[in-house]
Amino acid sequence: MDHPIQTDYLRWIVLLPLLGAAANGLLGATLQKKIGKWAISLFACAPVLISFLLSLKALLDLLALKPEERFLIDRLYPWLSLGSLHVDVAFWIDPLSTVMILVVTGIGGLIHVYSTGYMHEDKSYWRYFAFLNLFTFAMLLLVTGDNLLLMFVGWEGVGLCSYALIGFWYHDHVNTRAGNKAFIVNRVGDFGFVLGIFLIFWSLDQQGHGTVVFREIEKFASLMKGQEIWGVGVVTLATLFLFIGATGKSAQIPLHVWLPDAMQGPTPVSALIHAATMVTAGVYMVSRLHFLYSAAPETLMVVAVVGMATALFSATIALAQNDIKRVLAYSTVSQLGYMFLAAGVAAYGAAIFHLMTHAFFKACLFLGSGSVIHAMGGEQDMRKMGGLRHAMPYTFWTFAIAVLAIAGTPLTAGFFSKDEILWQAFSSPHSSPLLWVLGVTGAGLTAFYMFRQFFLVFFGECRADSHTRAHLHESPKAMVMPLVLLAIGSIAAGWIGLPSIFGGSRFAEWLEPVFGAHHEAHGPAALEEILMVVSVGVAALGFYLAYLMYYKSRLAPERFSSLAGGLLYRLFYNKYYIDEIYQFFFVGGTLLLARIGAWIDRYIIDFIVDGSAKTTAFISWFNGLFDNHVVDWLVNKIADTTFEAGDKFRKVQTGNINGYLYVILGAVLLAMIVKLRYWS
Amino acid sequence: MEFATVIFYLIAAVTIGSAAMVAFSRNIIYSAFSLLGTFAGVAAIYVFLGADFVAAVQVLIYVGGILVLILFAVMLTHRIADVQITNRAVGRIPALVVVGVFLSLLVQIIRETPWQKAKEIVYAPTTSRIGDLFLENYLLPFELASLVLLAALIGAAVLSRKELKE
Amino acid sequence: MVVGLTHYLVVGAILFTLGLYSVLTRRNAISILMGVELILNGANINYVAFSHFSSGNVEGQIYAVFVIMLAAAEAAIGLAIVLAIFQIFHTIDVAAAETLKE
Amino acid sequence: MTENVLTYMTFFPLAGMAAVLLLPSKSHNLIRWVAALFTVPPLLFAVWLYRNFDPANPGLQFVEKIPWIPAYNIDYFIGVDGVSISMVLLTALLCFLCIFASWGIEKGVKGYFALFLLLDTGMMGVFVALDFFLFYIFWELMLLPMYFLIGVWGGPRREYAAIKFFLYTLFGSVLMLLAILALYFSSEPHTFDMTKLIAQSGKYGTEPLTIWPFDQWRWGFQHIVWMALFIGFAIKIPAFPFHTWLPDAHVEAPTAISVILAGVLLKMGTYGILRVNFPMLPQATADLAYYFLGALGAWNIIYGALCAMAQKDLKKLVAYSSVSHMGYVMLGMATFTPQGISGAVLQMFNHGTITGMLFLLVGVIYDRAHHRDIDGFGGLAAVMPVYTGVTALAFFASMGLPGLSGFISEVLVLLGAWQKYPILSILGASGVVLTAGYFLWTIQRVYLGPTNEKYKTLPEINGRELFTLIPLGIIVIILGVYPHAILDLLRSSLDQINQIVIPHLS
Amino acid sequence: MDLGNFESLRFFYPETILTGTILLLVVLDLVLRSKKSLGYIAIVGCLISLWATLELYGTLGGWLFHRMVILDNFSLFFKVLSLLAALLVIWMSLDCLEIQGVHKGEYYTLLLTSALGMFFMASSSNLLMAYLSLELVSLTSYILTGSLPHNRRSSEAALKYLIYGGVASGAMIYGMSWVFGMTGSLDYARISEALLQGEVNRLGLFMAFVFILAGFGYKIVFVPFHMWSPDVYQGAPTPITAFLSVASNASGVAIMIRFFFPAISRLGEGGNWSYIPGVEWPHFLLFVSMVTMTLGNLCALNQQNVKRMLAYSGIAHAGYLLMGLVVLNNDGLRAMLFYVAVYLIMNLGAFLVVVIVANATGREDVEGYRGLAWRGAAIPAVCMAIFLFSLTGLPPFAGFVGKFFLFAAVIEAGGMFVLLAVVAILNSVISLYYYARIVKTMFLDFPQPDDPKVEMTVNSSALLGFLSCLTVLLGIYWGPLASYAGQSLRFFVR
Repeated sequence: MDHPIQTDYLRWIVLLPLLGAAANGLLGATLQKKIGKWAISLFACAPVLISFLLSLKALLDLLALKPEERFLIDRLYPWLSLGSLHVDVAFWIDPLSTVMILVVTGIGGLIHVYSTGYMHEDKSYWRYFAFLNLFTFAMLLLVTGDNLLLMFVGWEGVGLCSYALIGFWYHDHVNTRAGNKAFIVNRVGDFGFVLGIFLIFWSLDQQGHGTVVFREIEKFASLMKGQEIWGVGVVTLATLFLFIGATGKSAQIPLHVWLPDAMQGPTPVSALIHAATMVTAGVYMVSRLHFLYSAAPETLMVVAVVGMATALFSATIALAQNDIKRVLAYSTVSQLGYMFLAAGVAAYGAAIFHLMTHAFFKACLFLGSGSVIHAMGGEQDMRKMGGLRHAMPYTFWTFAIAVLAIAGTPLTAGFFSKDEILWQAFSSPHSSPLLWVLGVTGAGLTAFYMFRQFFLVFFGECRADSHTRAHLHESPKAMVMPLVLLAIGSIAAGWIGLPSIFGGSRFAEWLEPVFGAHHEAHGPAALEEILMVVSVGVAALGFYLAYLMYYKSRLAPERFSSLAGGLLYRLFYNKYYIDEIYQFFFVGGTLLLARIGAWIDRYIIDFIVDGSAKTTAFISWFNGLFDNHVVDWLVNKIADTTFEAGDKFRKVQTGNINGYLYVILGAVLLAMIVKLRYWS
Repeated sequence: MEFATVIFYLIAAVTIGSAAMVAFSRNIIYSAFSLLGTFAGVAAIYVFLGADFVAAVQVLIYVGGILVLILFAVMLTHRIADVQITNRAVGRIPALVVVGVFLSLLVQIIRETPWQKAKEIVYAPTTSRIGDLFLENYLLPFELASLVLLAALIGAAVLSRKELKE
Repeated sequence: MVVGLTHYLVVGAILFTLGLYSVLTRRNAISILMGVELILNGANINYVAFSHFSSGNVEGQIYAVFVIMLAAAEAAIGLAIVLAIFQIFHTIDVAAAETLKE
Repeated sequence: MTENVLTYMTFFPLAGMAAVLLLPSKSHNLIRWVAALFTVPPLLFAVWLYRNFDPANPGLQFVEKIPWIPAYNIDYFIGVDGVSISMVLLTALLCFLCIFASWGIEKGVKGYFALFLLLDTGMMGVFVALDFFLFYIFWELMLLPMYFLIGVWGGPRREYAAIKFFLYTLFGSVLMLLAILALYFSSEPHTFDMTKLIAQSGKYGTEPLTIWPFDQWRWGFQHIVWMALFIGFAIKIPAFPFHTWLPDAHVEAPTAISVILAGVLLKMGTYGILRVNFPMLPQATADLAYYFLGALGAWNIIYGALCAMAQKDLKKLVAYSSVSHMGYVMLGMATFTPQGISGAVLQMFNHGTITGMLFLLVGVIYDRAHHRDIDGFGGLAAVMPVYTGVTALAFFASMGLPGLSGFISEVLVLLGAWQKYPILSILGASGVVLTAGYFLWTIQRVYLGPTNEKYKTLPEINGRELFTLIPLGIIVIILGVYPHAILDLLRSSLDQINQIVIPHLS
Repeated sequence: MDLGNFESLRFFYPETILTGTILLLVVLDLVLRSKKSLGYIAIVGCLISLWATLELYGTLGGWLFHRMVILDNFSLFFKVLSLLAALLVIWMSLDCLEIQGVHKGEYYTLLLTSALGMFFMASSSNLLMAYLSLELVSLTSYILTGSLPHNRRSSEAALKYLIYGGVASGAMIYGMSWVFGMTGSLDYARISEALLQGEVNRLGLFMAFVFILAGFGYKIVFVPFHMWSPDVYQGAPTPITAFLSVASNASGVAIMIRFFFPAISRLGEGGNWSYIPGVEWPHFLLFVSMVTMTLGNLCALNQQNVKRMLAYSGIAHAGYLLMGLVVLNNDGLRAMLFYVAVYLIMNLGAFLVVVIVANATGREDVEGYRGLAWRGAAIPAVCMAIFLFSLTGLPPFAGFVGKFFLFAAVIEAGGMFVLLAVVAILNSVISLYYYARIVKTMFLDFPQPDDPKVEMTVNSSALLGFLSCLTVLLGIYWGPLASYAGQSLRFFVR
């Protein structure tokens, strides 16, 4: 394992998008004006596509190696080397990161292409692609960086691009506020992430092996066992800290609030960043550090519970949303919850598998919804859509496939991956049947809200105004093409990870060098089949309900929404009021602190300073007074104050010279007294 | 009580009494004239102490010079025609207290201090001794004093000259 | 009781304190100058007395002579200043008199 | 030539001042160009030093030592080690750029540039001086031009700000003078030579003193001297209770002076602590660092960030962000780990470049809109896209975005801090969130959103202004990607300083 | 060396020359029409005397004129200082409009007489000489203060000064009479012998010293003997104020050191002096020093009149000076001498600017300095800033070095004295405030349209340049002056 192969082309996978970003960012405005938008598109798409090809080459290169030797490394230069800390700028590829770079460059490339159509009318076309490329770069850095710090660079980098792209249409404060929210919530997560890094480094440094490089952490991970800080095991604490980072980035409870708001950005951005790639970084990170998580069962439990809770929780919210993208957003949060559930039961392979399939179908869904929004002239409210299947056949069909996939219809990608997760939730040593039950419930909910959306958008009467209706049209080729490819992926991607009952997963096998042998024999195959059937059944139930309500209209949705006095519905609809609570406690609280700080500064500290100045001034004033008035006053008071108006020596006579002389005498007397008192 | 002692007390009484007049009188003319008594009394004390030259100087300069100056000044700055020529004093009581404390302190210390004792106490004319010393050991102070007087002379002229017309 | 050093010193001290009393209480510049003369006389008595009783030579007397000389000089200057002030300002309004204050 | 390079570098601006004074006061442009000309050689010298400096050698290099006042063992003794060379480089660069940032000065041009060049010499001198007396002279030498530069060319409340700055710093420096004298008289033979004072650092008493009314105080001679020096330096940093001069001075000072103030002057405080307190008073440093550097630094981080958040004035916000960022330096120094202490010095350098950019940027907008009220703008990104882009770079660098220089130093500091004081590290790291908060909020209010009608026609940033910003921007990026450009300089020197203190840690 | 009258004359050229110049001036005043040339003659006289003084370096120290005065490095130092002060003040007076109406012949004569008096103050070794020389300086000062004709403030100031001085010196000679009575001698050497051997009443001796301190203290202007100075400084013609604030102060220091150190203290090991047991004057001076600097600075804070402000600052500086005295060692004394010298330079400089501004505007209040730098007087403004910052004690100006030495002396003494240093430091900060106020007015405020332009004559600019260069130069390279001050501590004692 200690002979990684230096492979120079790896850097180009990462750096090419950066070059694209630099070209567009620095020259884009000029290019767009002088040459045209096609130049921008070229600079934007070409690097990503080349990266994709290089990633394929990397895949092939890896395949050529023996499974246990499957990794390549590209060291650029030493980045930080201080004391025991040695961090290189180095990229590495192993089976896990290969999956990621393929997803990032592959789906990312498709979305780039899609964007050339979607964003064609925008004035800041170049800016959009500069950030999109920069995002791709950062994401690639995140997944290929060979150490935690480099990963963190990508980690924050994607956050930055996400911020910039959410607020892309910055003229509206709603967008910029959403961007700020995303960034700041992510920062909270990052705060945990860095602390996790520090803790790991510190703990290993105590043992003489301070490092942040993944492979070395893995090598020395056993040394961390038994160490404690504040009465908590270091491994547990470190993984928990890192998991805070993951909740931020992957929008898990309690840091999920930013993702739905992030839908303010252009739709391809939602597809790329907020569905396919960036939000999965948390899952990737947990998988990457699986050896630490596996060593910390408490953390694993937290991860599983948080994942499960998020999955259910956001699924319920998604039930009540009317914005086409918001439904997808909550669905994303929910699906990410599934991935963490998988990770939490130590089924990292399943998590990554779902990550990959999810990338396909969710990207497809988002892009499809983008296509719809494009056609509807920017309208996102599903209650104003309907019957679009005739106007946009490609969009309809691809969307249909993706909905089937996410609902877990057998033989689609979603079916295999979700089923794997549920099975692991049931059978893994870290799991419990309760998790499975909840997971299946979530699956039913997913099916319900996805089909609700599907029916609302594509079936029934069109509820849009006549102007919009007249302009309904299918999207341009650049947008349709990726949709089709993604739809294909939504089905096919699942087949590389067939469950064991269908002959074993090649995907799991591929990841085996990373995660070790997967848990196979924990349950009888029959049990697996039964469970699978149950989950499919629950999903079908969800479908059927949606069908009744929104297609056949036999069942009024109001009957459900008015359950429990409408309380539940209002909770769902208002996202459990989490935003309001956060606004009140955290934002309000911080601002209050800030105001208090500033107030202290202005009034207390300055008051003390100015006060001492004033006291000094006062003392001086008093002294001046003393010098000129007190003596004078004494003298004058005692004196008869009636003087002849024509007294020619008034000054000499009333001048304080007597007082001055008193002072001499007084001083001599004082000296004598002191002398007698202290030194006699 | 010896005759000399009686005389001493007499002189001291005159000296102090007239000095008190100087200090306490409400009329500046009275004060100025009382000063005569003080100066004369002090001169007499000098004689008692066998300092004939100093006594002479005291009479000459103080009585003949300074006192006359003071009287002139008083006359010049007050219209004689005024019925009352005041000599205002203020804060008598606190001043009396301070000065009283001071005096008691001084007397206390004077009584307690072991002053240097001369080997012998002589009564002899001092004028020639002083004259010798002025031209021998004390030549420099003597000359310096002349410079002081020159400066005073010039100064008095400067201060009292009306205005410069160039 | 024999008249001794202490007697003279006490007389000097009394003159000295009377002079101090004058300078402390008098409002008239000339009176204050008279007070200064009293102070000087008080000191002079000390010198002559010490010259007689303590040092046994005429040093103290010489000192006294110089003090008298300087007293004269000082008085001359002081009175000149008093006269100058009087001459220049006897018509000036007294309300503007307190010039040297802050 | 090469053996006197430090002298030339230090005194070239002084020659420039003389030259400027000789020019006719009406020819403004000539004066500006001459002033600019005289800041070039120091920059070239600094770069030359940078290239010829031997980073492996922890000792002092390019040393010059000439007896000055032999009767008191005062020498003209200058030299650089890794820490000072980075500061010298920063000073030379910022001074050069700030001349151009001062182009818009129209009042008393001659006086301005003359004082500016004098200030330049003073700052250089502080960083190269190795004789304590010389150090003090240079230290105080900066006060005077600074006072005038703020007081004459500053904003509406300039007089208040100038005198506040002056009084605060003077108070600190006279305390420092006492400490210097105390050290001088404790050394045997009496000397102001820093290297010799360091060599005898073990001798300064640490046994508790009995000082009325404290019968048995835990502090010894060393601790008291340490404290006196610390207060002097803390005022410059500025550490928490001594910081209120800074917002006023920054807000009122002209742009270029704010840059110098934040970019160079603040560094002198931490530089001084590192150069003087650490090696000369190691026991006291070991005893007190936690409270007065670590905890206070963490407090500075959070307190400054909170104060920044409440500001309505853009420049004041930047000023408070300096308070916050200097907190990282203090926290880093208190760790005595290679990461923390290197991070601290790197943070000094980075803060100099980043805050320099920020102040320059505030100046750009102030020159156009004539106010700095954060809420009075809006949507500037549409009007001035290039300006907004550069601002965003600076803001993100300041909030420690990875890939930019601020990140490296903050991470190093916090990483170092974790090893000694995990709680402080957590506090410091939480400052990262707050920083993001106020900067993003500012970006939103000033640059994003609907364009304010009043500023629809603001001219875009011009070439001269870009010229002052771009070098700093490039450095910010380069150091984010390749921090060893500076870190290599520091390593051995800081190791040496660390090694003096570490044995005293209990 | 103990010389008689005629032998002494060989070592008496400076005084002789100065006396000759004085007499020459008196005579020429009657003859010459052009009064300005009198000033130049006085300057030449000073220069020759200065040369003669410097010639005396290297000769053996000793008593002159039957133990009336002492010739040693210490007295030579102060002779040089008072000559310089006189010379610079005469130079300053040449173009001063304020003293246009003063009789120049008498004016210069009296100035030189005063300087001569200072010679003796520094060198007297006899109570009589001390008194005489003090009075000589005082009397001439009274006259000079009141020399402005038809000027109420000037006359008032003179009268106050005279009365105050009269009482103070009266108290002093009373105290001296007791010393005489206890020791039977007027000669310092014999006094010290007698005090150290004989049985003395400590309380009496202490009181005598306090009385004597009153006489010295009013010359040095320390609290509580300071009260005359603001009034007098404000009322006197500005060059005279300058002269009083530096020369008279310096000679007060001289006479005090001469009396308290070589005369009645003992020099022990390592340059430490010990005082007569039971007379703890340093303890008192410690507190006096603190109070003096604090009071002076605090009172200066609110002054609107620059001269009055400088007077209060002078009080504060007297407090700083005392720091050097109370530590009772040669380092302290050396610091004191050094400080006196640089104080002379920078304070004269500040007053020179006051003269220049007053010439142009007729104003002495702070408002009169408004925007000085922007109305054609950038150079005086800059110089004023230099002097004021130097007075504050900022490097690289001479005042810093002076304060540095004082602090150094105090810190080295350690213990209780550190408190003194801290007080002094706080005072430095306070003092910055009011000095900077003037600087602020000159630079930071802008002139009103009707503020007159300020122009300088050749004489003033030359002097201004000289003083400001010296202030900066001594701030950067003070070695020679410091060693000169150190060498000047060679007292002739028996």
